[in-house]
Amino acid sequence: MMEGFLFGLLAVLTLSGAVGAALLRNLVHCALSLTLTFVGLALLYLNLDAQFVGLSQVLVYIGAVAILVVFAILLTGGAGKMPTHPTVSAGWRTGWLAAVAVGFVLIGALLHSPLPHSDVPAPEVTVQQIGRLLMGPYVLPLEIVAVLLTVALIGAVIVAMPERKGESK
Amino acid sequence: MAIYAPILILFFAALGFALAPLMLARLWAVWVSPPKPNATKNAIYECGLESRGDAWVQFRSGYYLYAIIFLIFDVEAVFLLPFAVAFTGLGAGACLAMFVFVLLLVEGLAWAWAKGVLTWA
Amino acid sequence: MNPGIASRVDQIFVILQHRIAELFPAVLQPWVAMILGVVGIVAVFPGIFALTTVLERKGLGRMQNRLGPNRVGPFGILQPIADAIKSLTKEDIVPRTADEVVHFLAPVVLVVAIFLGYAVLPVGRNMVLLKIDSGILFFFAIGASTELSIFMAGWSSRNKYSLLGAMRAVAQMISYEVPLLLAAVVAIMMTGSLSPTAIVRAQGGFTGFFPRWYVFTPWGFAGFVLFAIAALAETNRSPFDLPEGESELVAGYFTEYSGFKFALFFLGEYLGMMSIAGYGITLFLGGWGAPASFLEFIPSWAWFFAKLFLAIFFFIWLRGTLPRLRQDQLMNFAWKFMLPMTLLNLMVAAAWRFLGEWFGTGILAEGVRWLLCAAILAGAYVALALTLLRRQKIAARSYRYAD
Amino acid sequence: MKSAEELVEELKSALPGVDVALVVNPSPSAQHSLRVAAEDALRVAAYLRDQAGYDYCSNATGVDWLDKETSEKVKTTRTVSKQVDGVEQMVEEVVEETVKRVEPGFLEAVYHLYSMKRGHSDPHPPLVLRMRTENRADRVELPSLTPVWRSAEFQEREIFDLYGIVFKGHRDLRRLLMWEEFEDHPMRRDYVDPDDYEYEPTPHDEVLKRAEEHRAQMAAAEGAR
Amino acid sequence: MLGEGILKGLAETAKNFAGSFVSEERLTTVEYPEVRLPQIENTRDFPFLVYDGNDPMAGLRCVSCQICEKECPPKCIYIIKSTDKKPDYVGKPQFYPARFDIDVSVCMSCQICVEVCPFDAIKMNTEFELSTDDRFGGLILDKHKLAKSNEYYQHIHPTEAAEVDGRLAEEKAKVEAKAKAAAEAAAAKAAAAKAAEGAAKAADRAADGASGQPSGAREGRA
Amino acid sequence: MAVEPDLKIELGKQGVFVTTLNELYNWGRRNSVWPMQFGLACCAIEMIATTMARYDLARFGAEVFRPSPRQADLMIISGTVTKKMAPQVVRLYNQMAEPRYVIAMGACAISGGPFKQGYNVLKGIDRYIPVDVHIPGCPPRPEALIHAFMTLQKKIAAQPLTGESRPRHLDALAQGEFPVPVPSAHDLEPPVNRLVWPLPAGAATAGSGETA
Amino acid sequence: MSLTAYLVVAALLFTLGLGIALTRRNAILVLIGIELMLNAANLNLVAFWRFGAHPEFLTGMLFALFSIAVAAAEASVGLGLVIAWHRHSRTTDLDGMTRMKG
Amino acid sequence: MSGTGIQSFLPPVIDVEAGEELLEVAMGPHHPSTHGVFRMDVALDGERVVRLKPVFGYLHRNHEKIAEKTTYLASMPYTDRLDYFCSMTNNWAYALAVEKLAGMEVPERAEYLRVITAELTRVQNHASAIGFLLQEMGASGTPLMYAFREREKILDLFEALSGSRMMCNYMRFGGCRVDLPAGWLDRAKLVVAGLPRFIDEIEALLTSNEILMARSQGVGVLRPELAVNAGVTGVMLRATGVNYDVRKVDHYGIYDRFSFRVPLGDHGDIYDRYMLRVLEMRESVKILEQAMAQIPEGPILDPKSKPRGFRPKPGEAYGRIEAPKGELGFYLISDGSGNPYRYRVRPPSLINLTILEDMCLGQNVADVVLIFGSVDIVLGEVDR
Repeated sequence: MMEGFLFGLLAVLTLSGAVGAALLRNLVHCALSLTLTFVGLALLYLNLDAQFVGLSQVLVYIGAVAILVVFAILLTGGAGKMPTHPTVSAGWRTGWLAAVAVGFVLIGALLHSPLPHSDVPAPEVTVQQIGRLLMGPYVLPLEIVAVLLTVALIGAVIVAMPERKGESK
Repeated sequence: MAIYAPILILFFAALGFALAPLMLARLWAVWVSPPKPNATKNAIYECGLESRGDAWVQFRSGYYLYAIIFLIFDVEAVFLLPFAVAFTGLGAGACLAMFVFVLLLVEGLAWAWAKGVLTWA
Repeated sequence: MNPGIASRVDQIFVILQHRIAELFPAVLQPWVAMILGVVGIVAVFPGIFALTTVLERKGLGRMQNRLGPNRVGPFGILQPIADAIKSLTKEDIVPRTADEVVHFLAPVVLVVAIFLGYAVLPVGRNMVLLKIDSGILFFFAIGASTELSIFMAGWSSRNKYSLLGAMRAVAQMISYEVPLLLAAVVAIMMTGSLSPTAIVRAQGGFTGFFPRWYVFTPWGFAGFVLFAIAALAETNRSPFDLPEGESELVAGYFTEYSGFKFALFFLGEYLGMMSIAGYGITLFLGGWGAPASFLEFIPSWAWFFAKLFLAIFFFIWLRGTLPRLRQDQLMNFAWKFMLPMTLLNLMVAAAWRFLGEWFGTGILAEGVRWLLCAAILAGAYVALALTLLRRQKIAARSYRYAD
Repeated sequence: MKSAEELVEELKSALPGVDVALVVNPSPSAQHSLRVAAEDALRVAAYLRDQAGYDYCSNATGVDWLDKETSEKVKTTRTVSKQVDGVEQMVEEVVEETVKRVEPGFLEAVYHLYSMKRGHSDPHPPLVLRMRTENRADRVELPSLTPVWRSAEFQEREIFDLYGIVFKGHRDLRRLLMWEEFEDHPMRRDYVDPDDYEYEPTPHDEVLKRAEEHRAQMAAAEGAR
Repeated sequence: MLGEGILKGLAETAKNFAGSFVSEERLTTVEYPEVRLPQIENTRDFPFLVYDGNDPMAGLRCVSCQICEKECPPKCIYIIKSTDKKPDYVGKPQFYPARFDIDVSVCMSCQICVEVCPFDAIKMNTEFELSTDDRFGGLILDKHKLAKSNEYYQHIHPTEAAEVDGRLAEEKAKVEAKAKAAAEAAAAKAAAAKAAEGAAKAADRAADGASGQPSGAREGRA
Repeated sequence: MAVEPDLKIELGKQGVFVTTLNELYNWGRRNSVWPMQFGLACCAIEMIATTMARYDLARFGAEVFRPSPRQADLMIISGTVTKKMAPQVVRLYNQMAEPRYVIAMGACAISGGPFKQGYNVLKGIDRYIPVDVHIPGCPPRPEALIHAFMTLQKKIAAQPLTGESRPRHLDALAQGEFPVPVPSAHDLEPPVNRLVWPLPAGAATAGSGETA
Repeated sequence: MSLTAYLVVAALLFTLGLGIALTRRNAILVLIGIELMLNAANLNLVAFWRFGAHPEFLTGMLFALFSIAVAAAEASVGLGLVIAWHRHSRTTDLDGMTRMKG
Repeated sequence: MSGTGIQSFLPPVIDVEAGEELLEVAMGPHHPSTHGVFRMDVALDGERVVRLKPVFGYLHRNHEKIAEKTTYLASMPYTDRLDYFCSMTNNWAYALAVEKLAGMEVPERAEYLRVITAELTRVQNHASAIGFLLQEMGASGTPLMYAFREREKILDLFEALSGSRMMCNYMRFGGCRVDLPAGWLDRAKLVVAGLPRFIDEIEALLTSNEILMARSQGVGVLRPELAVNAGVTGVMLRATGVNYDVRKVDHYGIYDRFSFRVPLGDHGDIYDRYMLRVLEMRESVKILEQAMAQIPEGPILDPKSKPRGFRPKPGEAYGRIEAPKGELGFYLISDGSGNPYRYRVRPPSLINLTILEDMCLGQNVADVVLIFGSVDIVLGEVDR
């Protein structure tokens, strides 16, 4: 009962953030609303006993991605001017129709598919275990992620860097 | 989830701690000391002059570049932490793997440094 | 002294918590205990904040050859109460063009986020609200969200100084967050746990009567210094107080805040400072541990708060002495000095362990290990610092005279 | 450094056709000055800076010389018709009469020059350079010496603000001290202060008169409304 | 260059912090309302009028010559001369100020009124606790508020006042001597020429006295 | 809008409560007066000297000089207010949050002082904004500023929470905005704010007669 | 709670993300939508790990961690592109972008 | 080279990327760092300054107009209020100009008194200037407090001498107003003896501080040619390496009798200005020690001098001295009446600001504040 209520609360929190991002007109408000979703997601992870993932979610998404989004909004001058023209594209009805259709299909599918349901009690996951796994069997993915991150860093910086005039200065 | 209950309580306590004085201040304003908004008072402060132009202008991309590097290193930290926790039980080989991981990112940093991205202008 | 009494004094608050909880029905007992813990945090730290404001003003005064506040109540200690009453009854101004909701939310979010950071801070033996495995990660995750509230404050005011101040603050905080985290990682590496309690425990014990705090190892000392510098920057304290650098940005991101909302920013700033100092103590200064074996009879919480006050005094001392850096220097310092140094420190910490494993713990081997690690760090520091200074063309000068 | 007299000679020989005159200062300070015609000023200034060594313009200021009314007794001889011995005759007569002459006023820009290069080896009084406008009303243009000495930039703006001399060739001639909307030139000697004397607790005769005038005006304005 | 400058600075502030508990030099605060700095004799704040004797209005030295009013740079003195005369300290009939106002909200404490006063009638006070919420009533000092006794003057500016008193006494003696000489002259009409000579000498001596300090005080008398 | 009359009656009944509250309020207010970091001229230097070691305004808890008017309680008009500056001063005063106090420090701020004969000098800031305490002097000594500060504290301490004589900021109907003068071709427009600066009683006759 | 509930939440989140990505004109918001979809997938991963047969193998969780890293990289590059585009064309309007192409 | 063929010195033109949105910020008139009521209209490209226009006049108190309406003597107290840190040097400059105009002699003792008071003024001005500069740098007041601690001692001396802390109104045409009170010289000697310790303290606190060095070295660089052309004087000029000190050049007063040196900088940046102030304080202490040892007995006022009815002959004079902020000059025209016909102050503060724009363009906003602070101005003198 208590658990269900909590889950419902978190779900509503998560989804309302997303709804806000979908509907709000001011971009900064959208970004702030998005962080609400991230908070909700992090709490859902905690609820799933994935403590490390949940906290990482907060660290990365609220601490960094949200800041990135906000900076991007300010850098593109989208922060202040209340848009006078519609904020949704011309074909927004079709878009939503498609999205809702996909949603229906997804939910329908999962409601009708047999899902594994084990009542295994939540294992005590320590960060140490994660560390051992990362350094052991998952070391390759880890290095690949490192490469990916480096490439992303270089790529994003190249893309976003302004072309400097008079480099000699 | 139950282990997080103290956080929940702390959350509400903190919220109360922040909101209660604000409510009290609002009550004071309503009952005793009426707020007096007016055009001059509610204008933006700008050194005693009338504010010209909007503050919500476009910012420089310098901020964004730092944010990118920060994001990447933040993610790195997420992987570094499990490593650090497991460190005492790890052999030199695992440490080498992590060393490579860090080095790859440092390479990105060094590249950015060399490119002058880290020079704030 | 009777160790029994000493340990009971040590645990007095824990015992008190249990005793009070026992007055309630069993179902409620854990909840009551939790609530008591929360009440402890919410009562003690704002109290220290109030005290800190007076102490800061008096301490700064003493450094500046004057007395500081001494008229409101005995020795001026009622000063914060007067300030609070004043702030409470002050008119609340929201600029016409501001974003009202975000303007209101920003200080609330800040204070809540910072309070949450205290959840995993051990303030004494068995005195931590939330015992979770990833405590340190929790603190960093929560700490990261304060940046957003500062952005909210600056952006919603729609004031040029506010927005500039907020952008500076966010840029500064994200830049120093990485070194802060990485500086903490060495302590985690050596402990093998993210739990603050475990980290403090690992620093327990004494060699002679000398404590085994991490700060007394080369990597620990370097980590501590780096952590302290990053902590100063994270909490916008001098010499990194640019976001509210009044000489150019008036009052930074809270320029447009008045009344108690402004007071909340103040509160948030100081609470943040104390919490980060608390984690610094936990990570490197042995947490609640006594600084010498013969001083162990003094209760653990007393040690923790003594260290906290010392840290606060250090913050005040720096504020009374140093001018502030410029934005570009600050960013340079973070990325070109702090980050390489913290990464190097990680390596040194790893080397420390393996050197210890390979060469044993004889007094000679220990000494060599110590000197080697210290030399690497010091060498890197000197080399890096000199390079950066030379790049900036900063040097001591001599002057000539004309008769 | 050459004295002002020598400089006048040097300028006349170095820059032929230039209109420079020596203005003698009778006070004990004996700081004599050069008066330059507006059209030659820039040339002279550049010469002074680059050839004569006056690389440093210490002070630039304006002076307002009002229309000066001089009265003079003049003896004139004129022919008047007079009845001499009952007969009307034209007679030459010496009459003494007062003639009032109005010397038109002008605005003057004064520059004090020194040499930093040679200051130590050759201490010298300032060289004073003066220029006059044609009158005080509409022909108030003078060439700006800011291109020669940057130090004149704000001082010329100040002169423009307070005296109303318009400096041609100044890179940014705006009011310096008064607000943009202000119209008068308050340092002129015939400037009338704004009427803001309302009430003075210790009124002096003049002030009291102004305060009373002000009150009367205000009362009239109130009545009209 | 590697942080020792910062450490040096920290040491300096620490020295001051610690010193503030032990050394007077490092804790210079004077807790004003209770403790006051020692009065500096030359201090000047606002002018006051000196009177001799017990009755402030009767004993005012001011003869309403209005020199100070004219010379006051910000024009903060306002005097209305009396229509009648009353005897001054030597008994000579003099005008007196029917009204003497000083607007301290304008006064710039320059002391020029004191310098130009030929009668040592206006002096500078040291009182500075004049803050008030009364814009007009509190800041215009009329002659009743301005009048302070010679004793007060002696108290706040002892050196200067002693000099002034000496001078005044000397002058008074001179005037008396002159009066006496005049009386003698009147009594001995036969030796009229001789008496006149004596008076001239007295005048000479008065002129000699005038070249002393402060020179400004003589000027108005001429 | 206005203070609810019922509440006031209710409060009146609980006289003790109101008195205590009033005292607490005034105590808090007067012991936490944060001045605005605002200096105009010579007097500003003495104001700074007042905060410095020798005089140490901090003893009264008043060293928190806030640069933003939003957070300041006290505006110390320390120096000559010129006509060019007056609109800014008035605007800043308007942008302060209630309750706010003004100290006119020095002759220039009160009346224009020695410079009142000038064309660009405002003859007293109280022509536009209400002043709580005036300190004469040119410049007033630091002690004089502390004295004025204590005068202000006394004034605050005497302010009732309710009733007719309550201060302006507690009265919903009282004036909250003080119009900012506009610089025009010859002078400020208007040259005086009548609501703040009524001619004192008998001003019309002052100084013109009265010889006795 | 059951796995289904989490999956439904994830599906709804995915739908909203898709909706945002498809309908909003601003490029940044489109990226936000994509970010939401990734997060929905992440939620699925963690939920499947928790309710799967072998939660003691941390595969799902680690996958989620890697996914966070990838999403972060995606966000930085994506937003970088938006900024670059904005510098070129002074707009972040996707409709405007397509129009400018033609 | 401009069109007229004259080599002009103009501020650099900063090119801004087309389409870059600039942030226009007004710094002042009420701004914590503008020393009063100065205003700079700044346009920022990010944090880089691309345009800067100083706006003056917020403290324009019509000093010159008032002086032309009153007697010569009545202007003396007004000069106190020009540069309200340095009333003694202002007095001196004005007295010097009037003495030139009327051809008056100054007794020897008065010359010594003038030197002593002027050098004390210089010390307290430089100390405060350093304090304010550090305040701008965000040093939470500590250097300023130390500076004012020392300043109070000097102000006590001034008060004992002249009766007022700041507005001394001490000098008269042809001498000084009052002689030293009893015991003054001994106290002054004590104060001066304590000054080197204070300067050492300030130096220990600041000179080798890395943050101060990082913030001030290479910032706000001024070229010597520009400085000379723009009429920059005082510490600002000497920091660029130009050896020009009016005390040495004009030989006014009795400065020739004292041995002192003029420190010179080589870089012309903020650090040089800071260091030069420190070094000048040390030189001033030397002058003070010599003057206090040598001061003779004698009259202090030219017997010709009289407070009322002073009417110099028609003519004009320009007198200047080395005030702490630079060359302070007074230009007087007499028409033979009791009031000056023209009374002009040559304010070093205003003219030193001519190159503010040149120094700031292309720099960081935070540096603007610092550069401005390093010029050491007082608004009372800038706007008069």
